[in-house]
Amino acid sequence: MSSPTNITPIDELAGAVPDGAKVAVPADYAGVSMAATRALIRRRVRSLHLVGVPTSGLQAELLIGAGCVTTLESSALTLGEYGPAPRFTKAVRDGSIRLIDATCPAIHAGLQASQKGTPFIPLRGILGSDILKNHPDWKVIQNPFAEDDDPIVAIPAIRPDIALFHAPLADRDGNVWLGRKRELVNMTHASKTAFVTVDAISETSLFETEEMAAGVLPALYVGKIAVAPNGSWPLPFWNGAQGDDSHMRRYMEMAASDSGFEDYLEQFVFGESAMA
Amino acid sequence: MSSPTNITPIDELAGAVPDGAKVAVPADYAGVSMAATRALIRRRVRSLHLVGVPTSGLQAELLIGAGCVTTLESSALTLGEYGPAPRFTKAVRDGSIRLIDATCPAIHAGLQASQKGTPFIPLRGILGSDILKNHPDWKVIQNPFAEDDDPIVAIPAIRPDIALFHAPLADRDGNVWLGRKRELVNMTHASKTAFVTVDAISETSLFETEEMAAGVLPALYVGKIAVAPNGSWPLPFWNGAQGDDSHMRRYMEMAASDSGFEDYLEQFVFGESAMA
Amino acid sequence: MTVADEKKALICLIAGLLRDCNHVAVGAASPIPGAAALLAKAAWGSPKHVNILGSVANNFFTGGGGELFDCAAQGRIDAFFLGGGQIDGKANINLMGLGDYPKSSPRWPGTFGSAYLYFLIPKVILFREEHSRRTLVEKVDFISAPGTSADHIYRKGGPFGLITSKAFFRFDKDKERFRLVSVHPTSSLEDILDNTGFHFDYSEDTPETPSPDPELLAILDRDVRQKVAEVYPNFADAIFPMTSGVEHVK
Amino acid sequence: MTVADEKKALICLIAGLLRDCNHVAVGAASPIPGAAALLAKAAWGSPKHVNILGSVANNFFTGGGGELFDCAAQGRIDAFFLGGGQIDGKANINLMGLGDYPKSSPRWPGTFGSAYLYFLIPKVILFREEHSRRTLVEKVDFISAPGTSADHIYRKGGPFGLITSKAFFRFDKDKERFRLVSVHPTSSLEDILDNTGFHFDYSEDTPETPSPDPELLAILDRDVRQKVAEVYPNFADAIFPMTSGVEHVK
Repeated sequence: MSSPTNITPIDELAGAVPDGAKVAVPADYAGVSMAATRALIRRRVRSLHLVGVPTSGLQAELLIGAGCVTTLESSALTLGEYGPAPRFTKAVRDGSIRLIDATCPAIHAGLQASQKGTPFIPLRGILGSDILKNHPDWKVIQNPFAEDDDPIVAIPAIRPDIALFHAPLADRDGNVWLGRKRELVNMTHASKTAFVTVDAISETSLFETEEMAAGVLPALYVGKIAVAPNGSWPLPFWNGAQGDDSHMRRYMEMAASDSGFEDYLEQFVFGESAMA
Repeated sequence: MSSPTNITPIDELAGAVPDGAKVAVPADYAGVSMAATRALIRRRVRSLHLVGVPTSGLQAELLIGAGCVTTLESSALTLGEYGPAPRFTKAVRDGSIRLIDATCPAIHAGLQASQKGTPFIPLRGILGSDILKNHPDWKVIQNPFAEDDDPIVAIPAIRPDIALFHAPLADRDGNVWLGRKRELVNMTHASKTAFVTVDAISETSLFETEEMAAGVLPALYVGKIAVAPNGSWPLPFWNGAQGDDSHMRRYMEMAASDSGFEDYLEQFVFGESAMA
Repeated sequence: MTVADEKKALICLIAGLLRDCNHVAVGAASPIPGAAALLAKAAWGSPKHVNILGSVANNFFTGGGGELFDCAAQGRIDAFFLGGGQIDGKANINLMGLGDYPKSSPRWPGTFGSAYLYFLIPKVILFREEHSRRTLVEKVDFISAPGTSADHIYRKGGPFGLITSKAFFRFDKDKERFRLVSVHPTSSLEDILDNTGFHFDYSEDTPETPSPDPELLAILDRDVRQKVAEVYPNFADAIFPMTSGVEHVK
Repeated sequence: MTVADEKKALICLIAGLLRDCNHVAVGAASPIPGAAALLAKAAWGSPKHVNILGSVANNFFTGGGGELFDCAAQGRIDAFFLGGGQIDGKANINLMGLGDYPKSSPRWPGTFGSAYLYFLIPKVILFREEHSRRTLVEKVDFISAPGTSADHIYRKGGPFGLITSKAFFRFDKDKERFRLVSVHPTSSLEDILDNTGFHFDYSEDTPETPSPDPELLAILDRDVRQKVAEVYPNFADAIFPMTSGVEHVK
């Protein structure tokens, strides 16, 4: 339905992410575009407002370490079993990034509010938590349908400029297949556009069967697509590779120091060929 | 994951719908269980509160005509090109059913509120419409995030007792495949349980491939399943049959009079074998 | 002019109004607007996205029945069509019925998504073929969706104009009135004045609606008929001769 | 008692707490609770539904990352597990970090869904193996999710109890305090009192945590090890000898 012109090289995709953009990214298990992350660091993007949907991991860690991030809005930044994320930990200690700490369903609700074009969605829970005390955007309102005192948290819409993620397939019309990772659909609907890296291009339409169609993000919502086989490396991919355990261990060692992290970037980001 | 005991004959499925139940049903194009509708009339169910998601058609028309419905909550009742629904038209003129007239996105929003366990979702539009003036449940509130006067309609949660629909497939674990008809997922999540008729039972798990899994409603949400091949007859089915045009024309003729409608029920509902 | 020619002229007229759109959504029961959207896409590649709701093959939504409404609220639908059993001079539409609600007589199907989409889609084209004092009234019996809203009401869209079998009106949001743009060749200003139940602005020398561009008509007959036939088979049978043999024509 | 035996005893203890549940959801990074849920399902067919989040093969959600939270709010999840860098005597948990937020040092990952799920899932089991004055404190530095709420706050769920490598506590909602239920065989009341930073209720003759039922242990070793190995391979390697040859065992 759209012309194939939105399939671009990955560095062009990264080049189209403006400094200061609000970028929504998925959790480490849902299809993170690490290939685009490295391309963003190579293009030396600045002042990103990252939204972890609902959390982030290595992607935010690298971008924070490389000085690309002003604000991290997320429910967590975790490297899982590898332990505390060294660059994130340092940035928090130094106060060098602004934190908007949320809770997972509130990130989803904020995106759904944007998706519905409504100013907010009220959400149960959260009351009495220190994340409510510290969150700059949430408001406690009275449930208008309750007769008694019934406070509820109103979560305002989160509208990212770009949803950025990795998926198995796109077709020549610009449709993307993402299976049951519907948080990617929600974050895309909520965002002004989506930039997607894919393992491969399908030469037949993803709408050809209803089985495939059920997992399609339509081209209408997709701004740019770049082919990046195994583009979530070194993270695992739900529809493909296992995580690269030895690389992650190497990262943890190198990122323990400022200079080690610089070496890591030099070797694995600026010298991307090392990946192959 | 669940035992196969929730696969039952269709008359047992209908028998498990209590009088007075609030039942959510899809629009005529999304997979209506006409087989279960006939079984409900046979079991002489009474006082249903039907929720058309977001509209209804022949299903509501038959149930209203057969005296099974107390309240119709919907954005429309339409038989499409066949013209005004005769039994519905008569019931409205006689004032014999209670109408809760809504607009499609408000039905979806009310179900989503229930799905999220939140008391309401605010929605743009609607202001100045006579459906707002007449709706018993909606409230106009001030957008708490706006500094100026900014009224918005708060749509309270709609929580049906049962979501009732037709789908292509279920598996032995009780999972149901419904492709990209995600309004069925939303209405099921919003309801206390789901009763589903299917064309066939899959002997392999619907979770076997990610392609199929993307269109699955998990067994957790499904209360009862009955096999009813071509169960949306005489309506069309998105994953199968065309509508039965000559039967629809026959219905329109017969239902034009009270006695003709009684004959229709006798012939096609109480004498179900006529279907085969 | 045959009935088929009149309908093709309406299709071409509407297609021209969709040329500045990226995404047009059309109901499955709206063959003329649907054919117009498919024609505009074929002729100019614009709109780029045409979504026929309720269809399986020509509907690219994958998020369920709510996606249309969310998509509109996101500002991603540029044009849509609404009709009405009654349409009044302030562009209010009535899809509910005549008489005292809730005991309407006759009762029509209901409001569908109109009370929402009318607020959120920039270019809503009112389309109602029947042009009579029965359909075009001074004041509707029931406001399914209001044509205008006070300034403080959040409203991103609304009525662009009204197309009937006799004429094309634009809606002036500031004046809250329709203005007659052109009269179709089968009608006349006098006919319009006789058969319109609401007041509207016009000039005595209102032009005739231009005949469709022959090239556009040719594209409709040649390139779009097959597509129209896929989505609206009965309608295609009525306006294209020999539709049943359409496979052989291509 | 080997480390593997201790972990198996915890699995069996937790499994017994899930027997009255229909649906238990577990995080992908929670092998002991996950193994317990799988064991309970295998032993008693109850819980009927076990959902391992973040896994592909053992996660039956199809609605995206938000489904867990919606499902909890619908009342469809009966039990869940939360941990915490700090847990205090009022069952408040801290997943955020130590010191003055936002300049936490150390900073932990963050709150995840705890601030929501703790309110909505009836049986939230706090599970933290490390039992020390560092983890079990009088008052947490940051409340990621509060253990209790005032009466007018909508709250359908909350803390059921706390399980550590040393003991099992139940939480008394009315008193807003933990009560020591049993002490694991590797510990003692004195050890508990020495290593717990919050005040709690106990009796001097608090019983020892019963040893796992041999039959349940047998089911774990025989029927559940393969399943556990699929979901938590590293963990399975640690507690089951010869896990890599597990295919041959069956």
